[in-house]
Amino acid sequence: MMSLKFKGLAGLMLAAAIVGAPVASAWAQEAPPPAEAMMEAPAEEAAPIAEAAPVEEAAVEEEVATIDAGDTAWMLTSTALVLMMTIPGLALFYGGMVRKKNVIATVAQSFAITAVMSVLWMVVGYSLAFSENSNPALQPFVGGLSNAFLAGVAYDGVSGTIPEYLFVVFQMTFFIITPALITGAFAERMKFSAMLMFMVLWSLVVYAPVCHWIWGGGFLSDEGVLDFAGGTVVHINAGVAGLVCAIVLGKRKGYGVDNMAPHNLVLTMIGAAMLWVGWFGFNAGSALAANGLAAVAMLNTQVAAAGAILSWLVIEWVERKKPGMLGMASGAIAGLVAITPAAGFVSPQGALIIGLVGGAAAYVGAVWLKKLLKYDDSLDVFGVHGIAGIVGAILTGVLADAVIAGEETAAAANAGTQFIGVLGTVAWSGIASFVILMICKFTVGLRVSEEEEVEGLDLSQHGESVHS
Amino acid sequence: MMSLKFKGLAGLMLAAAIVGAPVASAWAQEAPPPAEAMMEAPAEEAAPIAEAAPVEEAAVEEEVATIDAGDTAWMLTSTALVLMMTIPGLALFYGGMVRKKNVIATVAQSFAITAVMSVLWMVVGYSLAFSENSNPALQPFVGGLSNAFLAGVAYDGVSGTIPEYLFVVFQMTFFIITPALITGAFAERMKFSAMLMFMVLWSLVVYAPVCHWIWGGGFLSDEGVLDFAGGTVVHINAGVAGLVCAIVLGKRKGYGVDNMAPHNLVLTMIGAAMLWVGWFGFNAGSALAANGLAAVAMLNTQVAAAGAILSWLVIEWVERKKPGMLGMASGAIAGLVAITPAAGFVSPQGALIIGLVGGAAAYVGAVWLKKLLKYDDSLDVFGVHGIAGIVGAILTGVLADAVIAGEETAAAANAGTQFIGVLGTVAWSGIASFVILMICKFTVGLRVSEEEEVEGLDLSQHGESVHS
Amino acid sequence: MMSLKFKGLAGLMLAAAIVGAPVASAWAQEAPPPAEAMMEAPAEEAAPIAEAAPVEEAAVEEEVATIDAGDTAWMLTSTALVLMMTIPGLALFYGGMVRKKNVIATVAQSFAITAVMSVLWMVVGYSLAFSENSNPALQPFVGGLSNAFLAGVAYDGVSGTIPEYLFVVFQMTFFIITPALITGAFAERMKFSAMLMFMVLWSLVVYAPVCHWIWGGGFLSDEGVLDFAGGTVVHINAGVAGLVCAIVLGKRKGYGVDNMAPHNLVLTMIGAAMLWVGWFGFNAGSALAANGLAAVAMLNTQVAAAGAILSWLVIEWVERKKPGMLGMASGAIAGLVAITPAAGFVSPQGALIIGLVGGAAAYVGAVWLKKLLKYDDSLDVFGVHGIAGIVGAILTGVLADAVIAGEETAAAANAGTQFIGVLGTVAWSGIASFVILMICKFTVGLRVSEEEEVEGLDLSQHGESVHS
Amino acid sequence: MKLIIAIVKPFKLDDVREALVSAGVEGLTVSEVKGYGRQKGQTEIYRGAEYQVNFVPKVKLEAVVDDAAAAKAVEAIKAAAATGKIGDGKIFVVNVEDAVRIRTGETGAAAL
Amino acid sequence: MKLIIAIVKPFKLDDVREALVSAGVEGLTVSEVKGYGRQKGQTEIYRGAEYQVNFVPKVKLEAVVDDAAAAKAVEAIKAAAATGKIGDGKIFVVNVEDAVRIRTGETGAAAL
Amino acid sequence: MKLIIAIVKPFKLDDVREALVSAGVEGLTVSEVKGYGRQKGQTEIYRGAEYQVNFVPKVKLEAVVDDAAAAKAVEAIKAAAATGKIGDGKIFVVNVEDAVRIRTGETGAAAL
Ligand SMILES: Nc1ncnc2c1ncn2[C@@H]1O[C@H](COP(=O)(O)OP(=O)(O)O)[C@@H](O)[C@H]1O
Ligand SMILES: Nc1ncnc2c1ncn2[C@@H]1O[C@H](COP(=O)(O)OP(=O)(O)O)[C@@H](O)[C@H]1O
Ligand SMILES: Nc1ncnc2c1ncn2[C@@H]1O[C@H](COP(=O)(O)OP(=O)(O)O)[C@@H](O)[C@H]1O
Repeated sequence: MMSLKFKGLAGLMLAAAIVGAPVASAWAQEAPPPAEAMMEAPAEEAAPIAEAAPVEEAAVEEEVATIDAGDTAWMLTSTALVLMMTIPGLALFYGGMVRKKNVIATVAQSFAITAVMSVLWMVVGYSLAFSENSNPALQPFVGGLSNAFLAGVAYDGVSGTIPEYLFVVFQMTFFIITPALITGAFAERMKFSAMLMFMVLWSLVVYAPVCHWIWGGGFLSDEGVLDFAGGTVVHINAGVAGLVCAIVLGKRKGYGVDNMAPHNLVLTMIGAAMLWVGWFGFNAGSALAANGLAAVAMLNTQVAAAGAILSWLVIEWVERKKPGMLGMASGAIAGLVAITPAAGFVSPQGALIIGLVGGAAAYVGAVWLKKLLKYDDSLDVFGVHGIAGIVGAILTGVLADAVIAGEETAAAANAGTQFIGVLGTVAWSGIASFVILMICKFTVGLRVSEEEEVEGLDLSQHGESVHS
Repeated sequence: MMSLKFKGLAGLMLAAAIVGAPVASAWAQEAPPPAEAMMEAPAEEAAPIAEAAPVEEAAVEEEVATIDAGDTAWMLTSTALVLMMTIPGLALFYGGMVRKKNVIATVAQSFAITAVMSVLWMVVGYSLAFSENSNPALQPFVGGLSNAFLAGVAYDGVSGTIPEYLFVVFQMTFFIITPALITGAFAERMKFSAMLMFMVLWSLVVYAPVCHWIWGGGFLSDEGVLDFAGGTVVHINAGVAGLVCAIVLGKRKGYGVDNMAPHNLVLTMIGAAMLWVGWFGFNAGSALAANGLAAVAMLNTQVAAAGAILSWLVIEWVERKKPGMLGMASGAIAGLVAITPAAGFVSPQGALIIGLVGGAAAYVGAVWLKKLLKYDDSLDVFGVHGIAGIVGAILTGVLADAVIAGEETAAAANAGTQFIGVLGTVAWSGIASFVILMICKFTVGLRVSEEEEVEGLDLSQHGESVHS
Repeated sequence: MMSLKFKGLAGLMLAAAIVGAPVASAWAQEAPPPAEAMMEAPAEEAAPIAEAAPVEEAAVEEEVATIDAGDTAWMLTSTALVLMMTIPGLALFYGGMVRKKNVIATVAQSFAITAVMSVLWMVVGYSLAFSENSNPALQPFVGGLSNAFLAGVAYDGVSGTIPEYLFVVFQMTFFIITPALITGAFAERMKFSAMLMFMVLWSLVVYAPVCHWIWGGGFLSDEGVLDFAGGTVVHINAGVAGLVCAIVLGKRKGYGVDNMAPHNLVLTMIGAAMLWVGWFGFNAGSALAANGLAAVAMLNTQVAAAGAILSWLVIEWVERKKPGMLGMASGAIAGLVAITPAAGFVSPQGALIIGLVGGAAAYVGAVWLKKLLKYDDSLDVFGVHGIAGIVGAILTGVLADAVIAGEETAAAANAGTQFIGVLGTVAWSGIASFVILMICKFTVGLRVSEEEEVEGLDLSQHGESVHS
Repeated sequence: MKLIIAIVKPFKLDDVREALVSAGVEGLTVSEVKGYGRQKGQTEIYRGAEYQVNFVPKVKLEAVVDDAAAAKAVEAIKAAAATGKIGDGKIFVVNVEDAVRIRTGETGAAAL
Repeated sequence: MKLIIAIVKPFKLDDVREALVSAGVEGLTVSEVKGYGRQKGQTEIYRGAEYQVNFVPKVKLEAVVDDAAAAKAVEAIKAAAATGKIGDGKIFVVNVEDAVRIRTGETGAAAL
Repeated sequence: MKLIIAIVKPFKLDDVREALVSAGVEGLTVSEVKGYGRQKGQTEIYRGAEYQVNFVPKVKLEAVVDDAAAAKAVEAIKAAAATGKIGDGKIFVVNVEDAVRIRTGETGAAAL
């Protein structure tokens, strides 16, 4: 057992070395400028977001950027809300859906990811996502290392109208939740050590670049791809990675035979509700200010979630005869995912449409598609986040509203451009996730033993169990 | 089974038709003005609230209304807090009090209501509550249809110092929680379909008008009835509807004989705590700004909740020999209800009195009165929300403080006027709830079958159960 | 049984008398000035905090103090967040760690404390902590009674840039959580009545003075002791009191023999997560404004929590072979405690160090030290809060950063001064807690009977139980 | 002495207990069990995946009674537990060789 | 009639049930139990405190069958529950004197 | 062989297990049960509504032992479970006709 775990740790270090090597060499080449010289840079880096999300007053273009207390208050709050989405929100949403013997292990994944990603974001993630790559050929694809360990991020730095440190920690919460979302796909069978290793690599190799493509001044933002709060960066990205994980890891032992009913939908309800409430921080927070844009984003978020629940409810009522709590929770998440890319671009009426369509699409994804293709995406990461994410991304192009998004943006928006964003993300997330899984497989191994799976991951991975 | 559910759906459609018919005709008559022409209107509509809740700086009276980022930040937060009150707050508060076989069904009610009400508010609820009725004879009683589907609510509209869309979504959360509160009265026995139908009708026929009476410029605000954050609109309203539901539906099978002990008071504790925290958004958010009024409302809320817990605790300790967790949770809610109408009108010292009295009154309502009158208000919606709401409403008239409420308002405030508000609400909510129940009874039917009740609503209504 | 409880109540009243007597006489002597004359005072009282926590713009020194809506918005939010830390956060964190038969009693303690402390803070706590003592010889040690019952705290009073009432309720949440933290030390064996009596006395005799020493203009602030958000005032203070309680009450029956495994780590996870999220209000809220200081405090909080989890995880993985959920939750709290005194004084890089060290130190405290010294600190209040608090306090002196803390403060900061703060708090909390325990012991008695302990506190103290 | 084992519907527990007490039975022990028989369990469907729950919740009562009292006890259970619907349950009678009351050390019928 | 008591590993429950049904057993009752035997329990460590969990989760099946069917039922359980690893469990056979179907009042083998 | 059924107070479980092991019993099976007898349950009151909890939590131990070892086992349980207070519980002894160890197929005393 001991040796097994050390194998795990060794794998982790290996992984660190793999990532670390290029990082270290890049670091050496880049000769990061002294901190003072960097002070302006972050404000510029943040600009692409500001462009993507037109704010009423173009605060970032003022000569002297200053902090607005109201905007700062809302972004502090939003950061807290998005953290709450992962812990305890997502942890419970997933924890309630597994069997009782795996509930601790399931919530532990979200918790561990929160810790690891927080540190990783500070160490190198933020820099890879948001810094300007000093190599112009690479800049469209990935940030540089100039902000590694938050070098060059100053206490008095300003990003838009909020402190730069606040932008760092707000974006950190996105860096946390995205890998945590993936864990639903391989629930009840992956080794804790392998999970950690996969997530460390994935977040740097997949999340950080994709984030850079769209929000860090990368090539997709140049293409005009719209993603207000992370429909593509977060949800499609995680959904596709989840699908690959589910296929590569294979089905749970007893899948289709054993009773794998969610053990406690009350936990799932709590989780869904906290995700919903937290999503206000996610979407309305992505306005990066407390203004009319944040307001419409919040209203849109609410309406879309509600609309998607109604879709799911009605379809389920007809097909399954009884509408269920799990269905409503799933619908809510589907609607929230679908509106994410659109929240600051469409009208509330448009949001309702996105919700209704997104909920129905996710139903198709989680119920019909999975049955058809016979993979075991345990908690439907692809079915819900992937499918609703894609639907939302496309509809953003169709429904972008001139009043909300601005005339220019709305005019330029179209399904085709959006599709490019989807395609690029699906391709990169799919391929890279597969490669990373292979690395993990041949170092620490992916799955727990059959015996451990039967015993449950709570005991086998963590030596703990629920006594009630 | 299938046919049963279709009966349910049919009933729902019928209900929609019933409501829809007058709505449609009204729509036709009103010929809503083009969106541009409406832009100013909402600010005016919001004015009655602003008057009822005197803010330090009369921002609304400035020539050009502008958005304040600080106020907006707080109202975004408040909206999130009030949503959290219903899900997961209220869902858990109630879910913990029922038997285990009904916990999923109980939380599902709050969740479903959240979805349905969100859409309904956008469709017609907001308009009925807050728009100006073009027919002056009706305006004292109900709003018009000019804002149906949020027509005429503009992206750059301003309500006080916050975006109009934000006012819409903040008030939406009140529209959600009020019907959800009622569900406690008929817990463990009502059909899910009947519940949905009842709530759709009730929210339009009862909530929207009563809201209009007090906050939408209706006749009760003209009377000078004070209701800072919804003691009358929300709590008395829901409490009375709950009482009617409890009586019309009749007792649970086995009431007084079977063990109906709350199955998990830890859930109830979580729910009570989240209601409490969320109530800061409810009460301090009703200042519609981040100012001194919000501050005193928050302090008052805290002190009243605490005072009511102490009241309940002491009475229970004496009467029942042991103070219980359920008692403290009940006391907290009672105090929060009692301070709701008063939060922005009384001093913290007054708030403490309201809390102490409100807690004791609710004890009398939930423990003594219910025993005496022998109705089965499962989770004491009337005993807690109704009684404490009435006590709070009256005491608001007595304790309104010149410093907080403003000299004029405080001078005008009196128990008699407050009593008119109570009376009007009790009468309308009582009668209309009864009629709506009858409609539901003779279309979809109100109660589940005896067998389904014994089996539990989780399985019979949703085909789901807690496996632990 | 009845008589037992009345003995409890009698004890409570006795306690009140004990405290009340000097209070009353002091009251008589002080002849509190009329409310109007007091209006300025609170702003001055708040100044020490403002000094300790350098804000970018020295708003408090402006001639006319005005309220900033943005700052107010954030402080309203922070207050809600810190309340959420205690209920449901801490209640669940602790509730999940006890045996199932004690879970209701455990959460009930946090809930009851919330109620009692809220009222007590208004009655006299705030005054003892933050008012100026009219006796200059006492002022370094404890506040006066001029603000008892919030006399002299005005609706239009301003504290820094926020309403004074808001400062009162924000600080109230600290007054609530500190005694609630102590309950973990004597979990599963203390009488509810004794617990209440102990907390009433402790909060007035220990918390209020220590708070005054550091934040109310007392002698430790004069010494230059740094405590940004309560590492000393809250965590060391509670940790030491917990240790004394654990020793005085003695071990739980069956300690070391019976299975006392945490009954539900999912609850503990929820609690830890809500503590974490709420801690943003605790630490970033202690900036008392929505500015760059709040931003860095939030980022520091996040990074330290994450770092401490990693420390604990790695040590546990090596020592115990498997990393556990309880370990990660414990690590998170340890990191949050450790960064609390430092949050607004150190850089994010410093925060990471504090987290890594704090997590490791708490592991030593909760796992090795407790084993070594053989006391039964049920839920490791001393091991986690005490030890990590001390480590954080000292490291604040070492790592204070000139850019964040201000040049002067950073230059003056040193481990020695910090150690004085630690020492003073340890001594006073230790001695006074012991004396108070003795008073409780010889009036109401401290422990439940053996039989009640075996039966569980849920039934014996509250007559309730979890039915699932 | 006889050990009477009765498997009945959960909501009948209190009725059966009262019936037994009326019939002179002074002690009994109850467990929550799951039954399989003619009465079939529910099917639960979650996101399209069907889980057949083969078992139905039941409670099992065990009471040891004097030989003489056995028939009366069986009758009492039968009367109290019957609803006439499938799944009402069974009663089994097993011989018991000895009984001891731990507190007093009494044995045989005196221990019951 | 015989009462067959089988204590088996929880994840074998469905296999054993199916085997019994194939062997003609029409009803059975299941309880969740904890077993102590050669197979030892887990040790859980929480913040350094070790809790030896002496018991292993098992399920207990109880089925009353006709004398004639007893041997076949025992065989069926044995075959379905065996993994060959320690902790597979036990089967005990106890004589049953009477059986009653509550719904109909049938007794003896007809009640099973 | 004899099946020894003991119903004891939950907190005595570990003591009884140790006593049985010392008495040479190598295996046993435990269930959580609710008991009704001279010891009365709690009354829980929620918002004025009283719920009489008629049952007291108990644990039931079942151990099958050799005929020869039965008396010793009963003695061991009696000694370990007694507190002298009402509700200490009972021990019942039932005859067992056969025993099988699933893993090996051993039968009779060898299977225990
Ligand atoms: N042969 C049996 N051995 C043990 N328990 C049985 C047996 N047959 C039935 N039972 C128990 O009795 C319950 C009711 O039996 P079932 O066949 O469903 O209905 P009925 O009692 O009306 O014939 C079952 O759920 C099971 O717990
Ligand atoms: N003498 C016994 N009486 C009652 N139950 C027993 C007895 N021996 C074993 N058991 C039950 O059988 C289970 C398996 O026994 P164990 O000794 O662990 O393995 P094996 O069956 O492989 O010999 C135990 O966990 C216990 O529940
Ligand atoms: N006749 C009986 N048959 C089955 N179980 C019994 C019987 N009498 C008592 N018990 C069990 O023994 C437990 C203790 O019995 P009780 O009468 O309360 O106390 P005591 O054992 O001290 O006489 C009961 O809770 C019940 O579980």
